[in-house]
Order: sequence, then C-alpha cells, then structure tokens
Amino acid sequence: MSGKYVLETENLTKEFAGFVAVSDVNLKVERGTIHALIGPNGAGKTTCFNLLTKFLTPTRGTIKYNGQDITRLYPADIAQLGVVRSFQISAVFPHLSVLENVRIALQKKRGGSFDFWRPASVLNVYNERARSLISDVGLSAFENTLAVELPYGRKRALEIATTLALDPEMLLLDEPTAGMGHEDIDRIAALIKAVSANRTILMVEHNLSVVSNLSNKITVLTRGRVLAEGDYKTVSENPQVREAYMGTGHA
Amino acid sequence: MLDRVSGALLEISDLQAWYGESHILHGATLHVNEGEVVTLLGRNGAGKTTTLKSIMGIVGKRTGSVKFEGRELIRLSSDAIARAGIAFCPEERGIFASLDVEENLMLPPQVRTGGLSREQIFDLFPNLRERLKSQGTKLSGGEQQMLAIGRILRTGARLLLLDEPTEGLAPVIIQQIGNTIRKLKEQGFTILLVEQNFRFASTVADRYYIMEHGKVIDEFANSELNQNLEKLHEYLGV
Amino acid sequence: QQPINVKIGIITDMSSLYADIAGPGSVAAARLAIADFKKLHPNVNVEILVGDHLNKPDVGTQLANQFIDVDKVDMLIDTPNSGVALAISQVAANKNVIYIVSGAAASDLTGPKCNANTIHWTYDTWMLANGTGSALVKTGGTSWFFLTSDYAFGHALERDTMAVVKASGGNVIGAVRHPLNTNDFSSFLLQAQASKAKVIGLANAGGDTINSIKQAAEFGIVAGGQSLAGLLVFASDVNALGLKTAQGLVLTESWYWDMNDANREWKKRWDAERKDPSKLPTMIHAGVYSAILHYLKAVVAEGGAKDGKTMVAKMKSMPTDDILFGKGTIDPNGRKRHPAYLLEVKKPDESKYPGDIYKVRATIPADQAFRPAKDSGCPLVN
Amino acid sequence: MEPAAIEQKDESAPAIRAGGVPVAFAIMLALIAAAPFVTYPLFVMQVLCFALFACAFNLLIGYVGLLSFGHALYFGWASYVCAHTAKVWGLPPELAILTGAAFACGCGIVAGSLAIRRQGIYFAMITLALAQMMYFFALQAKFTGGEDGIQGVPRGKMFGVLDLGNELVMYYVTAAIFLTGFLLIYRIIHSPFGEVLKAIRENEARAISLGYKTDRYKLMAFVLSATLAGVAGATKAIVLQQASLTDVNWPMSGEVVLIALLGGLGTLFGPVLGALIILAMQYKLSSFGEWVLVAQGAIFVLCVLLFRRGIVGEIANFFRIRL
Amino acid sequence: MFEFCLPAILGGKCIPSAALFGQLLIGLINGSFYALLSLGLAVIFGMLNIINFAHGAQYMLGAFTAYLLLQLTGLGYWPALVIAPIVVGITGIIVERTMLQWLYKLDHLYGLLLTFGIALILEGVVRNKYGSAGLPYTLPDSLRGGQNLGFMFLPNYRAWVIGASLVVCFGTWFIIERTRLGAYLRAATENPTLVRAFGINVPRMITLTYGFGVALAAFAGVMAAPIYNVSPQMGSELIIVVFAVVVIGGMGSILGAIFTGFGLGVIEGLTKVFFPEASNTVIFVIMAIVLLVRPAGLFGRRA
Ligand SMILES: Nc1ncnc2c1ncn2[C@@H]1O[C@H](COP(=O)(O)OP(=O)(O)OP(=O)(O)O)[C@@H](O)[C@H]1O
Ligand SMILES: Nc1ncnc2c1ncn2[C@@H]1O[C@H](COP(=O)(O)OP(=O)(O)OP(=O)(O)O)[C@@H](O)[C@H]1O
Ligand SMILES: [Mg+2]
Ligand SMILES: [Mg+2]
Repeated sequence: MSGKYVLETENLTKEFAGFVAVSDVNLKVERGTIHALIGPNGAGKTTCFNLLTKFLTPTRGTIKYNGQDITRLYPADIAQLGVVRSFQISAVFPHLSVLENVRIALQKKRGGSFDFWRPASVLNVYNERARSLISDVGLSAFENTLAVELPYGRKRALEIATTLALDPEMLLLDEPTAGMGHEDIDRIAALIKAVSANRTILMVEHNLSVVSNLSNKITVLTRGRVLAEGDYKTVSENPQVREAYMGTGHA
Repeated sequence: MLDRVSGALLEISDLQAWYGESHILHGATLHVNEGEVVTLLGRNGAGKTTTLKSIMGIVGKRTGSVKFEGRELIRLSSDAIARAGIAFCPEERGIFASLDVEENLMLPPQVRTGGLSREQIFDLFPNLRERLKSQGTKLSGGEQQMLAIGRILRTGARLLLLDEPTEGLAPVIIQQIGNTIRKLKEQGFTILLVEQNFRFASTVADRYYIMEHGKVIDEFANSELNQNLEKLHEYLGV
Repeated sequence: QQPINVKIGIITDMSSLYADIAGPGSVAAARLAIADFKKLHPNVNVEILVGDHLNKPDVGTQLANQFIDVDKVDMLIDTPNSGVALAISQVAANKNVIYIVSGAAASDLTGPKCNANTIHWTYDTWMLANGTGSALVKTGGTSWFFLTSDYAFGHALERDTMAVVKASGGNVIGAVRHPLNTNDFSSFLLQAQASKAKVIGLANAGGDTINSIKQAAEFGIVAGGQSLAGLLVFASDVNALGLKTAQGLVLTESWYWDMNDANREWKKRWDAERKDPSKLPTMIHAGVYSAILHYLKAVVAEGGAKDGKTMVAKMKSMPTDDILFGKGTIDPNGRKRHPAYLLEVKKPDESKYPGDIYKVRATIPADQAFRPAKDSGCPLVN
Repeated sequence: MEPAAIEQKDESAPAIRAGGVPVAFAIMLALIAAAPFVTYPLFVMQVLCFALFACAFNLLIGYVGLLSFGHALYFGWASYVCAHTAKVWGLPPELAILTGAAFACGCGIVAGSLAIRRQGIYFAMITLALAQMMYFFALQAKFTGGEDGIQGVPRGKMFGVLDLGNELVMYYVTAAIFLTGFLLIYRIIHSPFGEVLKAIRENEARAISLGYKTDRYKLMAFVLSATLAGVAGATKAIVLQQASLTDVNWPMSGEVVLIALLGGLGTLFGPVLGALIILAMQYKLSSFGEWVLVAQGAIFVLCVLLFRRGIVGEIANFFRIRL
Repeated sequence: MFEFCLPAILGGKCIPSAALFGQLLIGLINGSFYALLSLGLAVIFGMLNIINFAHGAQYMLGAFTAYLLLQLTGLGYWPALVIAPIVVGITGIIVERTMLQWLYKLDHLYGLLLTFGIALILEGVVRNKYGSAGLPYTLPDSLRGGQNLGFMFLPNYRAWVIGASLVVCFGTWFIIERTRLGAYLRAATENPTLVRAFGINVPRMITLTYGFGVALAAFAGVMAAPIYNVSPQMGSELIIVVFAVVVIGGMGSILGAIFTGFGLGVIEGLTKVFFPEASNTVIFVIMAIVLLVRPAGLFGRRA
C-alpha cells in the first residue's frame, strides 16, 4: 500500500473501427480521494470506465493499479484485486432478496465457491456482516424483500452495499445519480461521502452540484482527450471547459 | 387561458393506467392548448412517463378519456394514435442500432402534411448532417437526443410528447435543446414536456402541471412561477 | 378337442419409418393367418397384442419384457429395425420365449448373434446381396461401384455383395461411403459415373436409396448405360420414386403380390383387412402370415403353446408349407429357407394397374437364396 | 438475460411457505419403495433413469437458465461406453457406470467450454449441433454397432456381491443411484456454488463485476449436469442390458426437454413426474402408436401456451410452496 | 489432364481437376438449399427473435403441398412453386396469430420449444396420412436433360435451382437491408413498441414476416421435391445442419446466412470427395472452430 497514486493510466487509447473514443489519456487517481470524470456526452467517460474494469480491451496504453500492470487481466481478476464498479443502469440480482444480494458479494471471500457439495447454510456466517452493511445504506427494513421490488433509489443503495461488501480498495461509480430525484440524489451523495473513508473513488457524473460537493479532483474529457484537470474551482473557471461542457449557465 | 379547457388540442380526463397488476395512474386530468409548451413535473415514479405512454397507448391497460382535436383516442392502438397526429420521443431515446443515422431519421412515416423537411431538420441540428451514415447508436448522447427529436419533426404531427429530453446530457447540450424547443414552438408545434430538471423546464415552459402518485395535484403558469416557488420546493425538493 | 389358447405379441413400427413395410400391415397379415388357421382348428383361440417400438431399442426391450412378464404372451413376431430386433432376440433368449423376425434385415440374427429362441423368417441382407449380385453379374453386369451407407448395416451389405460379385466372376472398381440420411448424392454419383462401372450397387436403405435413385435419374446415369442395383429396396420405395424414375431398377425380394393367383387372392383379403387402398402388401407382411401359420401348426402338434426353445425346435423339425412361400425348411441357425426372386421395376407404360410394378427376371431356388448355415458363424451350427 | 423459467412474480401473492420439499420427498420415497410390488419393476427402473436424466438437464435450464438441446450426447454416449466396458472389457457394473459417467464428464467439459461462450438460444443451438456431431460418430464407430446397437450387456454383480440379475436387486440399486443423484442435485442447488449460479442467472454482468469468473461456474454446472446425465444413461445400459443409437440422437434431447417442461422447469420434482408421465404415455400409446409424435408435439405446445410452469410448478404455485 | 491432389498430410488423395470443378459446382448447388433455408430462419430470427424449429417441417410441407397440388388438381411444378409457398405461408400466419404472438414477451426459449412442438405435430400428421416412405414427384419436363459443360454434365434442374435461389436470396437481402420496409423491420426487431408508436402496424408486419420466412421454407421444399425424397422426415434431417449454418453465419444476419449457406455447401461437397466419412460432421467441426474464434459467428452483428 504505497505510492501516491492508486490508479494510473499511460496513453490509454480505445479505437472503435477507426473512431477514437479514448485517446492518450493519462489519468492519475490519488489514494484516498474522490476523483470525478466529467465531460460532454460522447467524451469517452463510460468507455474509459469500461477500459479500467476490462469490460473493453484497450487498443493501446497501459493501466497500473498500485504500481502493478493490470492491462491484460480479466474483469473478474480486477475485481479480485479490489477495484469494483457500479453500472450506469442499476445492477442488482432482481430475484434474490436484499440479504442474499449482499451475501453473494461477501461469499466471494471464501475463494472459489465451487464447493457444490456443501450446504448453503455455511454461508450463514456472513449474515451478520451483511446486515450491518445493509443498515449502513439504510435498507434494514427491506432485508428480505426481493431486489426487484425495491424502488429505484433503494436499488442504487443496495448496489452500493453489495459493492462495499467486497471491501474494495477502489470504487468506480458510473453516473450514480442518473435519473434520480433530488432527495435521492442527496442521499446517495451522502452515502458516497460516507463510504469514501479509507477508499479511493472514481466517478462519472453529470450533476455538477454533486461533483462540486464531493470531488477532490476533477478530470474533464472531451473527444476522448483530457481537457483539464484540477479541483472544481480550477476546472469550472477554465474557459475551454465552460465552452465544451458547462455552457453559459454555470458559474 | 388557464381555464380554457374546451377546445384544447389535447384533453385528458380521469386517465388511469396499469402495468400488469400494478395500478400506476389514478385519474390524471390535464389539457394542452394549441401552440403551448406544457411541462409535467414530479418526483421519480410520480407517473409522468406513464402519462405520456398512456397518451400514446403503450401501457398495459388504461381507462378514462384522451381527446385529441376532439377525437377520443382511448380505444385506439398506438399506431392509430400516432397516425392521428401525435409524436412521442421516449425517455431512453430509442435510437435503433441496426439503422444508420439517416435511416433512423427517415424511419417514422409521415402521418400528416406540414412536417419539417430534411433540410429544415439539418438546419435545426447541424451535427446530424455530418454523421448521416454512422450507426445510430454510435452518436454521442446529445446527438442521439437531437436525432430522436429530429425524426419526429418530419412526421407532420403537431403535438410532440418529449420525455426528459435533457437526461444525462451535458449542460452545454441542454442549452442547445432548450433553444430548439423554443424554435419549434415558434414554428407552431405544441409540446408536452416531462422534466426532472426544473431549471431547464423553466426556460421553455408556458405552463406546469405537478404530478404525484399518478395524479395531477397542481397547476400554474410560468408567469406565476415566483409565487409558487415555496410549493415547488415542497413538491419536488428543489 | 381341448381348447388351446395362444397369445401373440406383435412388436412393430406403427408410427414411423417402417410403418408402411411392416406396422399395421403386419397386424392385418397376422389376423388373416389366425382366421385361416381357425377354419381348420376351431379349438385354437389366438389373441394378438400390438406394441409400437417407436424404433427405439429400449422401448422394444421394455415392450418385449412386459409382453412376456405381464401379458404372458407365448410368442413375439415381426419387428422391422435390426437394432430393435437384435435387442428383443436377447430378451426372448433370456426369458425363453419364441421370437420370429420378419421385418428386420440383419443377417447377424442367424449369424454370430443367433440363439435357440429366434427364427429369421422372410429375408436378410445376405439374401438381398446374393440375389442381386450374382444375377446381375450373370447378365453382364461385370464391373461394380458401390454407394455405401457409412454404418454397420451398409458395410455388411457392401461386404456380402462384393463377395458375391467376385465369386461370380465380376470385379469391384470402387466404393464410396456416404453418411446415413444424406440429402444430396450428386457428389457421390459423379464419382460413380466417373468410375465407368457397369453397375452401381446401392448398399443403403430407405430415404438414402430413394434419393440416390432420384438423383441418378437426374444426372442421366441410367441413360448413360450404367445400371442401378438396389440392395435393399421395398415396393414402398418404388412407390415413392414413381415408375418413371425407378424403371429398370433391379432388386431382390422373397415375395411379390402380383406373381401368382394365390398371392393376388391373398392381397385382396389383406386389402380388406388393412383398409387403406394406397398400401401394398410387402414380403414382410407375407412373412408374418406364413410364420404365424407355421407356428400355430407347431402349437397344435405340441398340444399347446410351450416354451420358446421347445417351440423353435418343433418348428425347425417340421417342413414349412403355405400358399405364399410354398414349401420350405428352417435351418438349425433359425434361418427360414424359401426361394427368392430377382425383380425389375417396370416402365410406366408396362404397368397396367396400381401396384403393378415388377417383372420377375429370375427365381433363385431356396437352397441358393440364403446363406448356407455352415457359413453363418452361428454357434448353434456345429 | 431474463432467466428462463422465472415468471414475473405478482406482488399481491402471499409469501412462499416452506415445507413442501420434505413432504414431497417422503411421498416420492414411499412410492419408489413400494413400486416394484404394485407395478412392473423394469418400467419403473426405466422411469428412474429418465427421471435422473431430466433432473440433470433441469439443473442447467432451471437453475442456470441455460437450455441445452443436446443432452442426448451425454446420456447416450455414457450408455454406449458403459455397455461396451461391461460387455467387452468385462468391467463390473459399478465401474462400467463410472466409466460411462466419466466419459460424459469429459464430453461435457469439451462441449461446455464451447457452448458457454454464448447464451440463450445460441447456446441451445450449439449444444444441439455438437450433440448431433457426436451422434454421427456413434453411428460410424465400430464399437457401437451402428444402427444395431450393443445388446446382451451383462448386469453382473455390483461390488461383487449384489446380483443384478435379480430383478428386485437391480431395482433397488437403480433406485439408490437415482436417489443419490437426486439428492446431489438438491445439494448443488442449495450450496454456496448454487448461490453463485443463481446470481449469475439473475445478472451475469454484475456477478462478473463482483469478481466471479462466471464462465467457470457455468462450465462447472454444465459438466455436473452432463456427468449426472451420463450416470443416468450408463445405469440405463445396465438395466436394459443394451445401448442404442436412439439415445444419442436429437429426438432424445427433445424428449428430455419435454419431460422437464411438462413436469416443471426449475422445480425439484417436476422432471421426475414428467418422466413418469411421458414414459407411461409412450407405452399406453404404443398400441395405437400413430399419434405418439402428434401427442408429444401437442404437449409441447400446450405446456408453452398454457402451463408454462409445468405440472409440479402449477401445483407449487397453487399451494404457494416450493417443490 | 491436370490432377488436383491433397497434401500428403491430409491423405494425398487426387482427383482430376475437371472433376474438381464439377464437385465445386455441385457443392454450390447444394449450398443454395442451405442458403434458402437458413435465410428463412435468419429472417424469422432477426425479426421475431424466434428460432423457428418448425422450419424443417414447413419445408417438408412445401414439398407435400406440391405433391398434393399435382395429385388433386393436376397443377404441376411451376404453379406449385408459387402456390405452395403462399399456402404454407398462410398456415405460418395462422400459427403466428394463434400461438407465437403470445410468446414475444417471454424468454426466447419458449419460442424454440413451441415451434419444436409444432414441428412434431406437422411431421406426425403428415406421417399418419401419407406414411413415411415418401411420395413420388418427378422433374418438370421443361427442366429435364442437361448441359455438357466439358468437365461435367450439369442437369438443367440444378442450374435452375442455383439461379432461382440466388435471385430469391439477394432479393430478400435487398428488401431488408436497402428499403424502407426493411428499415421498419429492423427497427421493429429492436423496439417494436416504439416503432408502433411511430404509426406503423407492427403486429401485422411481424405476422407477415413470419409468413414470408415460412414461405421461403416452403419454396425451398418445392425446389427440393423433384430431386430429394418427399417424405415426412425430409425436413427434420436437414434442419439441424441448417441451424449450424445459421450459427456459423451469425444469427439474424441475412448476408451471413446466404454466404455461409453457399460456402458450406461447397466445403461439404469437397469433403464428400476427399473424406466422405466426415462429410456429415464437417459442418459441425467448422461451427466449433468458428465459435472458438468468433463467438458471434462470421457475420454476427452483436455479441
Ligand atoms: N462499441 C462502440 N463502437 C463504436 N463507437 C463507440 C462504441 N462505444 C462507444 N462509442 C463511441 O465512443 C464515444 C464515447 O462514448 P462513451 O459512452 O464513452 O461516452 P460518455 O462520455 O460516457 O457519454 P455519456 O455522457 O453520454 O454517457 C462516443 O462517441 C460513442 O459513439
Ligand atoms: N414497465 C413497468 N412495469 C411495472 N411498473 C412500472 C413500469 N414502468 C414504470 N413502472 C412504475 O410506475 C411508476 C411510475 O413510473 P413512471 O416511469 O411513470 O415515473 P416517472 O414519473 O416518469 O419517473 P422518472 O422521473 O423516474 O422517470 C413507478 O413506480 C414505476 O416503478
Ligand atoms: Mg456514459
Ligand atoms: Mg420518467
């Protein structure tokens, strides 16, 4: 656990049949911070995310996590190392209960889990930890509800609880507040803030008030390239950023 | 103007709707006059999208009355409703991956005369002209939104239903969409808009309806906005 | 006279591939046999059970077992589909019940896999190969090319026919093996055509044979001077081809309905029983009729239905004689012996009425028509 | 990635009650114990083999959401291998069955690693095509006897003491094999491994992002299913003393789908009941057999249109229990 | 005369190059049946997301309808080529209206199972009525005989088969990929609700598409009747190979179905010459290899 940066990319590039979606991105995410990735639509944020979690393979460039080159690893390996992502659309296991949802993640600690000859009751040891995670995100009342029956905002909360169950060192959140009403946004923002202790968070977000409240550092992407970097103030005062992203309405 | 219910372009009364077993709309009543931009506001799950879908006839089951130009639509199938002259731009945009931009644009058949021509649409959204041959879903989010709005302008439908046209868009693009809506209004289109983003809605709307639990619970004109900020805060948490 | 009760289980294919050549027609033939026998022996009451093996050996086995254990049948008969027949033959041996095969072709039934409970009645692959092979060589078809279905049955047919062709002084130029249930034979036919062999032997069956003949006509193979020899062709196959396509095809059968008045007379009665004017009786049907008659004679001779080995021994010891196959015998390995006929498919204008499809080109006497018992490899023959 | 057998749960329905499984299991156990005294044992043995086969198949479709349309491959080939080793190599029945199952396991590894690269109908078609390929091998291979199959497989003595030639001994050995397989499947479903399978069925991308190598889990499930199908096929070879081509051909793959569908996909007992009904039907219909194919087709159509849950599924749903 | 030889490692079998041309041509013709059948499957899969397991049975129905037309009304091959696809297509439409339409919202597997059941019923009914041996259907007189191409004798009928199926295949491709109607179809595959909300009667379009796909199968059936055995099981034997073709081509891809159909016909034809024992497995082997390298198939659009 050394080094200032948890995650570093070097000349990260992704081309789709001639179209360059991410181009020579050198991203450095500092340990223990909340780092936001913003930019206009189609700037390559989601693509960048997919590259970092290996849901896409980079055309060029390297990705280092804690100094280790992870460019060639598989998605599941990345998760194993402690980098866990959330999805732009909510990702829960719909017909499992809230408790089971979280337990699936906790169960990961057992290793392979290929032991098909053991009764499922061996998993009960995780119940306690699962309940505490569930209460952290305010879902205690829904412990036995099927995930599919939760309202949208609570699904996001469940997703975060599941993600935290892996005790990840680094969290990647893709538009955690997309499509939420104001109240939910505030709750999720508070939750992100709370879980950021001892962790590094990289998130994509369009909601500038969330970005300005939460993030320590912001990278602005346009057309696949880094346009600007810095804290909210620096970035929002950058005229290029204002032109390409914020428009005239924001100060 | 607020009271002019009869003779409105679109009149909805006691609209109820279900998805399978779940009863979502519990008797929404509202109307849209010719040439207006009307915005539906409300929290997540209030039933805004469902209202638009019920107008278009794409929910599981609906009852009540939806009158367009005086004609009852509640028994018609969605294709017949579209042909009656209403066009819908859905929340998730609905750009077709297997069609290129041009095919996407030309897809909805003309239902009436008087729609915009291709050139007029390109003038409105210059970005589209450059990317005619790319696959529809490879456009950026904002361009997809432009495409989604552009393609229903060709059809000649005079009433446009736009569901959260700004969701997930960068602020700069949102401004652009706002400009477009104002231009469309100038050209004589009538628009029923659903928005979460109140800040944006306030730049385009003539009138607002507030929805909660599948009902319209309040209504005011843009001119009365300042008197109603309190209420809005209460309803929406803005 | 003491009443004698006999139960016969017909295990056949009622519903699929072999339903035309056996199936309901076999049941009709069995009824005729019983009716005829009852005229002479009114004290013999025969009950028939019918089982559909669906062409699945396990279903066949299961049916045979249930027929024997639960329904207490005295005898099993018919069974087109060699796989099923071989399986039932084992069951019959284990449970000591008599089993008469009319429908299946595998000569193994009286060869290495013979047993003292099974009689193979109507025909087998050796007879087919031998009849067609030797007769054609004698009439000038001296060079052969084989189209062989690539599995055990095809290999056996090819092997037996090759041996006969060589023994009769002909030579084999080549062979090509095609997969079972092939749709398109043009590729193989081109190879056969290029070989310039005088006879193309079709060591296949059913749909494969039909397809190869149909396409041979299309490629002008017969018109080009080569002739086709079907090594396992039934009247139903000729029907499926139509005379226009099948004309000139040479094949062997042990019974043909239009060969003499007795057969024609029998066909009328069979038609009445079968109640489907589109179907023709086959040698398998005739075999079922003839086998049941002979069995019932043995039953009467024994004074009742006895266990399988006894009945088979009795049947072997009595000469056979009936209106359809004439006089014959049963070899020690269970092989029933009667004459076979080399037939040629008529031209469309030679056919006078429906079902008039063959000319008889030669009669192969009983002693030559089937494999000599000593060559069979059956352990029952010392 | 909608799971195959899961119906949309309607909100108003009361919660699922526990306790269905033990009761149903007790009933099944009693019936199996009593069966040879009230009906024809050989028939019940065959039903048990098919029931195990269908349970193994159901493990994939019902609990992983993968429809294999090529399960005849494992069933049929295991049956061949078992028949051959017992008859030609002279292996005792327990070893012959194990060899057959091991062979099915091997085939499962190869076919599975190809097929799990795709989902849904793609998966179904790939498994079908691979099975058909192996059918052609079976047809052409010398040792299988082509269309004739292998007959006269000796039943021998299990573990050197149990004389399987005795119908009743054979019956209880078959019943024991079936029950072992059945309980193993129950255990697989309710194991830590089973929990992961459920998660994968529900949302595969999410399971990956949690760090599960889902392909390995799916492959494992596939191989387990193939192996158990192999055990069923091999046992059947010993019971009926034969192996034949029909067991590797694709209609057999269709039949096992039919059995599971009729009984209830994703239910524990559905495949067992389905096997009983379908096999009974085959023998009942056998006297007027021309309609077998039509009847089977009609059952498919009716099940899909009207009783998508299958018989056991409908019962379970009616009583709000799990079966 | 030239000889074409395989490398020694593959057995070193030689055939004259003239014969090789013949075999290539034959393979192409056989491929045109694969192409026609897999085209219908691809159209139905692409538009309805249903694997039409009844496709083989509908192909068989096409051939039987041709036979019945001849028997009952005396109408020969040419009228049958038009009437049989229409008749069978209408039965397809009935099936879609009464059964398939209820399945679109469910998992795709149910469509597969339902059409499997329909295939069994169709095959069973025809078998009960007409037996399983097959029925005669001869070449139309206008297409008897053949051309001597020097390297082979090409029956006129085969030349017609290849020509007709090329026209039908590329006609279908054109309609779907290059016309407005095709754009509606493709869009409706992705999001039928939305396309309907644009004013297009999607259910009717889907019904007609299924009818068209089925008609294609029946068309192939009539084409096959004069040269292949017209029997109840003629379709079920072919359909699995056609499934493999569709998987290799990439499911739902029209062009993929066409090219793979023709291509595999050629490969299979050559295998029949050089390794006849393997000619029925070669397609499955290719499928396995393609899946290893390109899981979405050769022309598959989306993974
Ligand atoms: N599979 C693909 N093939 C081709 N182009 C793609 C593909 N995926 C993404 N792109 C293109 O890459 C660019 C970046 O897309 P990306 O999804 O990363 O944008 P984003 O920054 O996340 O935008 P948004 O804010 O709208 O989510 C876009 O122009 C998009 O069209
Ligand atoms: N397809 C569906 N099936 C069942 N319930 C649905 C479906 N779509 C929406 N709902 C439910 O209907 C209610 C109203 O949904 P609707 O989409 O109309 O809300 P909305 O006001 O548009 O919210 P948002 O701001 O999130 O878009 C919500 O509770 C939602 O969960
Ligand atoms: Mg994005
Ligand atoms: Mg909405």
